[in-house]
Amino acid sequence: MIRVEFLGPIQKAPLELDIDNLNQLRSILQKDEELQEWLQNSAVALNDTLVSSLDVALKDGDKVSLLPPVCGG
Amino acid sequence: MIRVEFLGPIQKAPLELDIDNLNQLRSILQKDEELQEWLQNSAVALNDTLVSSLDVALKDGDKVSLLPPVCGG
Amino acid sequence: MYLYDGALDVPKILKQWYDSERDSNYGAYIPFVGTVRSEDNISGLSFDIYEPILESWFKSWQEKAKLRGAIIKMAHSRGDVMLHESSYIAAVFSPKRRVALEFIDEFVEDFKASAPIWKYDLIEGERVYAKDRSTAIKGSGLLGGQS
Amino acid sequence: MYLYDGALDVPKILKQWYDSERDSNYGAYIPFVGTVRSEDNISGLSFDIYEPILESWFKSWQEKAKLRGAIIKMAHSRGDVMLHESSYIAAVFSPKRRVALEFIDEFVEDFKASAPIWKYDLIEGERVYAKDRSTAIKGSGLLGGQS
Repeated sequence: MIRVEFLGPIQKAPLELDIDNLNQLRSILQKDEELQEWLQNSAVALNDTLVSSLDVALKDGDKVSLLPPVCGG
Repeated sequence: MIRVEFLGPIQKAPLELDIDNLNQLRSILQKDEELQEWLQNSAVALNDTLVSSLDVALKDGDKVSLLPPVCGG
Repeated sequence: MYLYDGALDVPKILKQWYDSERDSNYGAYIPFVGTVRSEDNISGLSFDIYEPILESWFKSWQEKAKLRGAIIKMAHSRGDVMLHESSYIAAVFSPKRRVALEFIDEFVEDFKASAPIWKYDLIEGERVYAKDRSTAIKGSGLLGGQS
Repeated sequence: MYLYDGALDVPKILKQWYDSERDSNYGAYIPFVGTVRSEDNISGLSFDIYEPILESWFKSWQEKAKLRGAIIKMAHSRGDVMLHESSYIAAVFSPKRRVALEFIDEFVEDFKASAPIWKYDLIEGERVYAKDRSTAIKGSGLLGGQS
């Protein structure tokens, strides 16, 4: 299973999904109306490392995080 | 009389000179061998305001200061 | 990197950092202190931090600092910080002033653009995401396009 | 502008300035602290200051700061400052971080180039003018050329 976490202001509980790659994750999340804007402006991390491409394989136990726009300071 | 002060590392006592302008001051100071290098690298202030030209008249009681290269901090 | 619940004790942190590097022979110490300003009727700000990625982001900046003979320190608040309290301190120590002046600028700008921290305005007891002042992290939108 | 005999009490000054502007609604506070480094076998540095021109130079920077909605503060040592002690603090407060980051850089650079302060190395009890690290003030040499 892959755990998907939504950080900061994205008001959504974590998901546990049975998927193999980030393209599958995209398809699933795009079905959620409330996530549309967040998907456009969020960065994606795999096991706490930002990824720059969807060509990433996922394995059991991986954690994917969505990071919406930031403003520290 | 015009008072001429040598600031910072210039090891020279102040002068009291009977002069009318900065060109006269230049002629007098250039006769002092020990001042040669300082004259080349020092800025000049009249009554504590930096001047950028020798075309400045002096009047009784004026103070001229020589400011050698600086390094605060 | 130091995370605190609520406002930072700025004089204490600035002193601790100064004292800690007193004998390290750095010629320049430049802290940047961020304080909550009164605007738009807010009573304060509130912050969420995602620590694992903040840690790795900060570690990459520590390595950049090391390459330039400098060191970097950072403190940030979690949760609520009221008006005129401070939520952020970054500081660079370096042998030379030019490195320090350039590094603090680069660090603070990348912090604003990349550090996984989310800011909320506190308005009438509500926590409102500061969307308009927030910046999408570089590479965002990966899951948003069409396949 | 604050001039002190000998080394600066950096934590105390940083705290005084922070506290003094606590309620002025500035979002950014950036101090620059200069500390005496060990190099070339010096035991410390020593400073001469010509206060009348330093005052007017600083006043012109206070006016520049005001035009940008910022304020500037400065402290410097007179006389001897030993290794790993600090001789200089400049600080800017401004509503916005970009102004503060740019202003502290401009101020510190012009300070090094223009402020009427002379630095001496303390070497075996002697005060040796730091000629090679010093900068001629803009417009220098007026009395040096031929007429």
